[in-house]
Parts: sequence; structure tokens; C-alpha cells
Amino acid sequence: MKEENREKGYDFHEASRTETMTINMGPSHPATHGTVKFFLTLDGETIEDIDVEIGYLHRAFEKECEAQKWNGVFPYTDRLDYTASVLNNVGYAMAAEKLIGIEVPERCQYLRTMISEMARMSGHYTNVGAGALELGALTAFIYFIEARELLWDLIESVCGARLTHNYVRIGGLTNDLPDGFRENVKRVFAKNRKLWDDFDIMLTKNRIFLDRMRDTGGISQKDAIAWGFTGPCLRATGVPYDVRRAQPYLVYDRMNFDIPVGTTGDNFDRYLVRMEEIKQSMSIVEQCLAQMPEGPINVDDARWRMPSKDDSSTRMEPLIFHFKQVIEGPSIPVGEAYQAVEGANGELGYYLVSNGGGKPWKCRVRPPSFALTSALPLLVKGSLLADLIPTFDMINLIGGECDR
Amino acid sequence: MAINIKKVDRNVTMTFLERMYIPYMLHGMWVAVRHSAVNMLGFFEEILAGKSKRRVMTLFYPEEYPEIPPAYRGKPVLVRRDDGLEACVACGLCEAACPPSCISIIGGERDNGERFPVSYTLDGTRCIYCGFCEEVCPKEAIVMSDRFQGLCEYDRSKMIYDKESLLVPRRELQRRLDTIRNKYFSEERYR
Amino acid sequence: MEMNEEKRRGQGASDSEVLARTKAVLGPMGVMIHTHSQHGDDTLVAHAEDVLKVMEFLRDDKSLKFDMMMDLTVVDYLGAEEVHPYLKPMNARFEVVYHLYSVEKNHRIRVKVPLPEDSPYVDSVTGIWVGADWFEREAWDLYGVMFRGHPNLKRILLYEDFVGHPLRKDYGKMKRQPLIGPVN
Amino acid sequence: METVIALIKNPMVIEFIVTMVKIGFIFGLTIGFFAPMLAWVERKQSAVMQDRVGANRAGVFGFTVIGLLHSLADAIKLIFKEDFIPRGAERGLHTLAPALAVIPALVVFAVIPFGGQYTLWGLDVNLVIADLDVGLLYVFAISSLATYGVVIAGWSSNNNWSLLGGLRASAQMFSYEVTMGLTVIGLIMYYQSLSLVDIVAKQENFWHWGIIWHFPAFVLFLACAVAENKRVPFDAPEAESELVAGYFTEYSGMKFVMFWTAEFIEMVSISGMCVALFLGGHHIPFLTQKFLLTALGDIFGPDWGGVVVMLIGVGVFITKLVILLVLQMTIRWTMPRFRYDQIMKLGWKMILPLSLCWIFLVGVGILTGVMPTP
Repeated sequence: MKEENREKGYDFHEASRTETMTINMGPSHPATHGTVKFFLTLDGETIEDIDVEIGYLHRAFEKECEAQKWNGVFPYTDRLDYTASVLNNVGYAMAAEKLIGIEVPERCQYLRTMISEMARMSGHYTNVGAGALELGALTAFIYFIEARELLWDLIESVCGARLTHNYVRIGGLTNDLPDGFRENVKRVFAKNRKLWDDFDIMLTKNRIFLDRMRDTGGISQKDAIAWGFTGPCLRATGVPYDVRRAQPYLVYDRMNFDIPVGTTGDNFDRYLVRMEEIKQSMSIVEQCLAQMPEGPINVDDARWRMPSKDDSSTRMEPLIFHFKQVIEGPSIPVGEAYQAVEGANGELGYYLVSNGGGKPWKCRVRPPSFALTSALPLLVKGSLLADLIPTFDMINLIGGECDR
Repeated sequence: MAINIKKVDRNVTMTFLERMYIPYMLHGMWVAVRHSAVNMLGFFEEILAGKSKRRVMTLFYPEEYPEIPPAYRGKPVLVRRDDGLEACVACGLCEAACPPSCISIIGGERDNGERFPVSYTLDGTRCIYCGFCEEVCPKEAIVMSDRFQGLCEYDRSKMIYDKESLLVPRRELQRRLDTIRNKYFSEERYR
Repeated sequence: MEMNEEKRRGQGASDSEVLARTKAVLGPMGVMIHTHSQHGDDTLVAHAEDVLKVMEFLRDDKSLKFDMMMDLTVVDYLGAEEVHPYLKPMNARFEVVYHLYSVEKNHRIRVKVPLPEDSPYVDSVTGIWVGADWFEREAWDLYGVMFRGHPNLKRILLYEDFVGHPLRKDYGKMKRQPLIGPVN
Repeated sequence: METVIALIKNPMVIEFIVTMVKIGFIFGLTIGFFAPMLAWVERKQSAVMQDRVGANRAGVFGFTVIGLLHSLADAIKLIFKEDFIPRGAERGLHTLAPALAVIPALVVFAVIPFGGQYTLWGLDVNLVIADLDVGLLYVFAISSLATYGVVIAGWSSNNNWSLLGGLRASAQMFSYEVTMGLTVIGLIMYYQSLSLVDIVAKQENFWHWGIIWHFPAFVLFLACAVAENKRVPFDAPEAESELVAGYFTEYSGMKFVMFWTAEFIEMVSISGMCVALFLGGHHIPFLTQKFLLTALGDIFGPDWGGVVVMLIGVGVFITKLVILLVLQMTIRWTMPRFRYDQIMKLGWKMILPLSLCWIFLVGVGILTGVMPTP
């Protein structure tokens, strides 16, 4: 049949050739709830090619830090992964303390662990809730937003702000727990666990959700490692790499918790891993509150922290030192250090270089969602346009953290 | 202190019930209906027994006021001492510590030799409410009040606060001053 | 306090073993300039020409197995050459810093490659770790370091018509860019 | 004056007036009452389900009437909103499309009986606008017209996303009409009639209600109806996360309101169809019309008794309608969304074969006498 047609000069393939349609998705598309632009080449509904363009939320974090004093960088780290700001504060503070070579007292380590886990919960609530929202489950989304609201009120009573916490300082913290905090935690976590169960009932066994999330946006273990995946997306492929377990910092080696690990690395595994991590974070916070010792929350060495107001308002030397510290910033010894912390999306690394001055010479953030988003074309090419949405959600690109 | 690995249940082979859409959809809908029943009950209880019984979490904002925790960082304000003058001695530490550098002070001396700020402008459009000014102030003169209303204006020039609009008598800020004293002053906790 | 001291020293496998292994193999090849283990981070400084050789060894070696490239960044040492002793003799200004991690062996290494100011060229490692693609594009975008062999080395965070590389130390913080109007 | 009285006495004019009253009632019921009410129900019910309060601010002199005035405020706002036609759009078709979407949804009501047949003051009133004996065929014929409105809206707005939305909507509506038709054939065999009025009349005895013997068909019909109306979980065409807002992205002002009311009216018409076919129209489960007429006849006198029974019938019809609407609303807020190809697969590979088997079973049931036909 084909030969006769060719003799007659009629080529079916040519006649039925379809053209692809190129579409700009973003940077302000409802599904891209960060500012990112996809340049999609669609063949009907299947994605032939996707070019991810980031950088819309680039605020020159590093250039800003190089002009700031060591302690002035903290408000900028708040605005990296704004769904879980304290994790960035803790990461930067620990990198600086590693560069100096000091260790914060026990109570401060417990407080930092506790507030990091609360921030991780807030990050996961936002991400999993938005994932359910993008697939249409509006009520489930609002349940997690309610859980996050209650959690934010808790964080606000500790740090002073709901989103931009600015709670950690080099060598310690700004303030201690408010009174009545433990009862609030008990009340809020009871309500959050109920909301977690509601969310779980509504979605995890719902076949519509299963069909949408399963076998979409999958990646193999080898590819995940090659692309630099870390965090829930890597654990979803089955690699049990979590900085809290691999290289324990703060007091994670005294905590008793599980690392959820998936099997195939598709969207449903990422969803389940994040859901399980919310529960684990809650138990860590409770363990921290139970084991937290009394004592100072700042390191004793006066060079690296604000002198206590008693000294600086009564004695002369601390006042002079207070002025020098504020105007010039702590002079951190020359050297470089890399400290990795388990952020909400993966390994959040801080690489600090100091040439002895009051200002950081180089303050590099290793953004976990940067590596995840670079692999988006691999996850999505060949699948349907509608699969791009859950995949993009489960990668959890946070504009602030990825574009810095 | 074991950190062990927990395999996540992927629910690969769906049970027959799950493969049929309806049962688990009804279970999901039952959750939503339960929430609405509880909330409706809450509304009636609220009519009978007052606000505390309300199950819904929304706060009727203009009518009801959210209770602000002591650590809250609202609008930075200058403390006006009991004798009517400002507690600030124009040392410029807050100006140096402010990351977006939105404070600018011109200092001066009173006839009795006491330093005071002739002009103290705080640029409300740049302030990020980070609380550094309050942290570094040696005289407890600038304090993060718990005001969050009326911070934005339609016209930028109105958001440049001068000394007069920043001054707030000490009585109103007592709660915040106690928290700061508790935060930075308490000897054993801070040492 | 001392327990934490030991914990930070012994991060992951005993690192001296990692450095010892690299020194044993790479030493004779004359590739390495300097190694140190400041604050427990093992660091290896290599020449720009042998980047591919060093990286392939680090990834394929049985006892090292650095199969994940965590981070790639560039440090501009203009005016702060005394931070590292080896910079001045090589009149190197930039330094490309790779942070590698082995998922299996759970240890880290930092590889640094000093580059002179006039010819900031280095081979691209996208052949070894696919994930390095975007990191290298960002290094080019913000620092102007060229990566030979990179699939499509163009700006990633800034817009195409941006002039200059902002994170260089000689790029003033208050420098303004020429305004570009809409294309069509 | 005499000519006017003569005019009224003439049967043709009476017939005309009665039909006008019925049409007025239906119009008032759907556009006047249900569309704004459903907008309010959608806000309030979703709010109460999600632990919040919902609309409670729009008020006149401080009376917020628990948010009811929001629908009024919406209507007024949307009337004054700018009616924007995008550059490069087909102006004519762009304005025609909403009409094509609303009209079929309204016209379907002509066949649905919302009450029984009564003789009041010598005048026999049949509470259905057009007592067609091919009622069901009419319904399917008209509801397939709505697809045109959607496709034209999608294509004419000169926007990639709405084109995709329009194509998806047409494929979905088209394939679910087929399956909807098949699910109802079992009922037709059971009631041996296509006219909705006959079907409702035969459902006077509770055990002959469609839902008792045809529960699977009821579930399938409801699924197809929701899919036909493009409501969650079948709302791939207007999936706000994927296609911005599907085919009505480029619509604003009154044209957007027309799409919106089209959706609500179609919800009401689907529920009306469900009530007529499966839930026994205006009948109260164990009370037959005769018993009601005689009981209320001697209380209020024959004619007034008839009026009261008619009102009760219409009331029962509306309550059943509301129950189904609330069910659809609950589905709307709790279900995630299907992927577009899953909708197609579900329609063709799951509901269609199931409905065919059901037709076969009903056939066997009737022939072997297991299923008592009314």
C-alpha cells in the first residue's frame, strides 16, 4: 500500500503532520505559585519540550550580604525559603559558628532544633496544601492552611513575627520561650494532628488523587543523585539521605524519629514522604520540649555576641565593646567553612568565607530547590500538560530560595 | 536515640473498594460534612453562650482584636519619658545597625549638657520590622510596639515618620519594655 | 562541650582517610597544589587544566565514590589574596569551589580551582554530574567564569541584556544598569 | 370591557396565560431564585466546611442577612464591569458564545414536570411547560447544543489557554452525552415511555421510584451529569491551575455572569431531571395524589384543596432539587480534579460498558418478571 501511494506522490505522513504549539506558562500563571516561566512546546496536550526560566525573584542576596555586617545578614536569610525562614537562620548561624569554632549552650541547641522542626512543618504544610489545591481539593488545602495558621501563631509568640522570624543570632538566639508556651504547643498540636488525619482521609486513599499523583514526574535513584536531588524528593526515590541522620548537628542525635523513604520516586512518594515528615517533626518538637535543660541561651564568649544590657548600661568597657560590635560587626577569623542543614526542600548549605573583617567576604547559599528545578524537563518531558502541575508542586520551587 | 528509616506505604495494589471511586470519595465527603456540622453547631452555641464557643477559626477583625503576644515586633516607636522628653540620646547605634538603613538622626545637646535627637526620621517604606534597632539601643529608647494598623499610606511621603509621630509615652509601652528587660537584662538567663 | 568538639572533627568517615587517599593517587600526578582540613572540611586545590581528571577520579574511585555534586560557586579574591597562601604566586583572582558529597560513604570534599583574572576558563563538569548544568550557568551569569563544553552557557538568574557580572568585587553595589525597553 | 372578558373566556387565551405563568415561574425559579442562591450556597457551604465564616460583609444599613446580599452585590458589580473583548478576538462570536451556553440550559426545563395534573375551577392544569411525549429525547438534543457555546468561546478569545479549554470541554461534553443517554435507557424500558410526565405519573407508588430499582443507573447518571456540566471532579476544561480559567478566561462583566449562571442553571436542570426520573418528581413517598386531594379537599373545599396539593407538590419537588444540589456542592469542594485523559478513559471505558450491562440486566429483569413494571 505504501509503495503505490508513494508512486502516486501521496505521503500520508506529510498530510497528517501536525504542528506543535508553543505556550508561555508563567511567570504569573496560577499554577506557578512561585515566579517561574515555562516555555512549553505542546503537541496537542503532551509536552514535547520545556524550557524552565527562573530568576524573576533574584534580589542579589550575596551582593547584599557582602555589604552587611555578619549579624545584619539574618533578615536576608529569612527571605530565602520564606515558608520556613528559621531553617535559613539556623543554617547561616551554624556556618558562622563553625567558622569561628564556638559551640552554643545546650538550651540554645534544643531551642534551635525545636524551632527548625516547627519551620519544617510550616514549609511542608504550605507545599502539600498547595499541591492539593493545584489538583482541585480546595477544602483539604484550607485544612492545612488552618494548621499552618495555628503553628504560625506559636512561632509568632516565640520569634515575634509569623513569616520573617529573624530569631537566631551568631552565638545564640534573640529571646527565650514565652511563658505558657508548652500548653499552647499541646493544644495546637492536638488540633493539627486532627487536621492531618482529615487531610489524609480526604486524599491519600482517594483514587482521583492517586491517579493524578502516581507514576507522574518519577525519577530513578541514579538520575536523582546525578541531578543533585536532596531532601524529600531524593528520599522519595529510596535513598535515605537526610543531613539530620547522615551528619547530625545540634541535638538531632539525641532525638528519636524516623526518616520516611519512598520506593519509586514519583509524585505520590514525595507527597507521602512530606506527610510523614510533618508527623515526625511534631514528635521531635515534643521531645525537645521535654528534654530541654534550663540555662543560658547565648554563648558565654563576649566577642561573638551582644553584651548583656546590664553590663553595657552600667560598666564602661562593655559599652565601648557594644558600640564597636554594632558599628563594625564581629571580626570573624580568616577562613572558610561549609555547613549543611536539612532544609524543608533538601540540603541547605552555607559556604562562608571571611577575610577577618566585620563583613562576610563571601556568603553562598546552596539552594536545594535550584537543583530540583533544573531536573524538571527530565521529569516532565513526554507527559501531559496536566502532569506538569503536580510535578512542579512536589518539587516545591520556592522563588526566594531558588533565585536568591 | 535511634534515627531509623521508615518505608512509606505506597499502596501499590489498590483494594477493590479503592479502585471503585465511590467509597473513599464518600469517606472524604463525610470529613467535610462533619466539619460543617460541627461549625454550624458552633454558630448556634455562639448565639447562646457567647464567642468562646465559636468553632470556626476566623476572627471578625475590625470588630474583634487579635491578642498580640509580648514578643510581637510591630511599628518601632520612640519612648517618651515621664517628664515629656524623649529617652533617646542620639547615639546613632540604631542607625548603624539597621540593615535597610532607614533611620537618620541629627543629635544635639540641651543646655544642661544632655544629648537628645534634634531630628529623628524613620523611613516607614524601607523598614522591615527586624527589631535590630530595639536590640542594639543601650538606653531602651526605641522599642517595637505591638501596633500593626495604619502602617501603610497611599502617599509615600506620609510614611516617613518624624520624631513627633514616633514618640509614644512610656506607660503604653510598659509590656514591651518588661519583655526587653526580661529578654536582655535578666542576669542568669543571659549570662 | 568536648563531645561536640569530637563530633565536628569526626564528621562522617574519618576524613584524613579521604585526604590520604586523594593525596596518594593525585599527588604523583602533580595535579594538586594544596590540601587542608579547616574546621573539618577536607579541601583539595587543583590546577584548572586537570579539573576533569580530578573530578573523574573522585567520582569513580572505589573508596571515595563522590557521586553527588552538592554545590558549585565562585569566590572573587580581588583585594583579599592573603586569605589563601597559594593565590598570590599564581596571581589567581577567582576560585571555582566544588562541594562534593558521597551518598554511600557519607563524606564530603571541597575542590577548589584558582583561576587568573584575564582568562577565567575551566572545563565544565556537566559530563560527570548532570546537575552541574544550572550551577555553572549561574557561576557564568554572576561571576563571568567560562565553562568550556557546557551545553548552553547563558545567563540563568539575570536577563539576557544585563551588562557585566554583578558578584565580582569590582562591580559596585550601587551600579545602575542601562534601562532596556520592551523588545517589540 | 366586554371584549376583554370575552377575550379571557376564550380557551386559547387562557391556555396562553397559564403557559406564560408557568414559564414565568420556571424563569423566576432558576434565574431569579436558584442562580443567586446557589452562588450564596457555594460561598457559605464551602466556608462552613473549611472552618471559616464565608460571605458576611455586604449589607444594607448594617443588615448583612448572613451574606445573602453578596449575590446581589456580585450582580450589580458585574453589570458595571467593563465588557472586555481581547485584541484579535472574533468580536461577533465572542459575544454570541455566552448566549449559546445559557439558552440550552434554560430551555431544557420546558420538559421537566415540577408538579402533577390538577383541575382547578374547571381548568385542568398540568404543571409542565410542554408535555412532549418524546421529553427525554428533547432533553438530550438540547443539552448537546451547549457544546457549541463552549467551543466558540474557547476559539474566539484568541488565547492559547482558552482554545485548549474549549477543545477539552467539547470532547468531554460530547462523550458524556453519549454515556448519559445510555444510562437512562434502562429507565425507559422500565417505564415504557419517553415522556417525563408519564414517568413521573408512574412513580406515584414509592416502590416504583427510579432509584429503588435503578440505583446503579442513578449513580452513573449523576456522574455523567456532573461531567456534562464540567463541575469538579470533571472540570478539566476550566481547571484554573492548568488552563488559567479555561474557555472563559477572556470574559468579564455580564458575559462572565452568563457563563456562571449557565453553570448553575445546568446544575439545577440536571437535578430536576434526576428528580423527575429517579426520585418520583412531586410525589411524597407513601401518600398517593388521590388520598391527598380527598383529604385536603374536604378541609379547604375541592378547588382550594387542589391548589394546596399543587403547592405541596411543587414544594416537594424543590426540596428534592435542593438535596441534590447540596450533594453536588459537597462533591465540588472535596474532590480533586481528574486529569483530562482520565476523564475520557472513565467515560468511554468504565461508565459506558457499565451502563450497557445495566441495560442488559434490566432487560433480563423485565422479561423474567423479576422487576415489576408499574
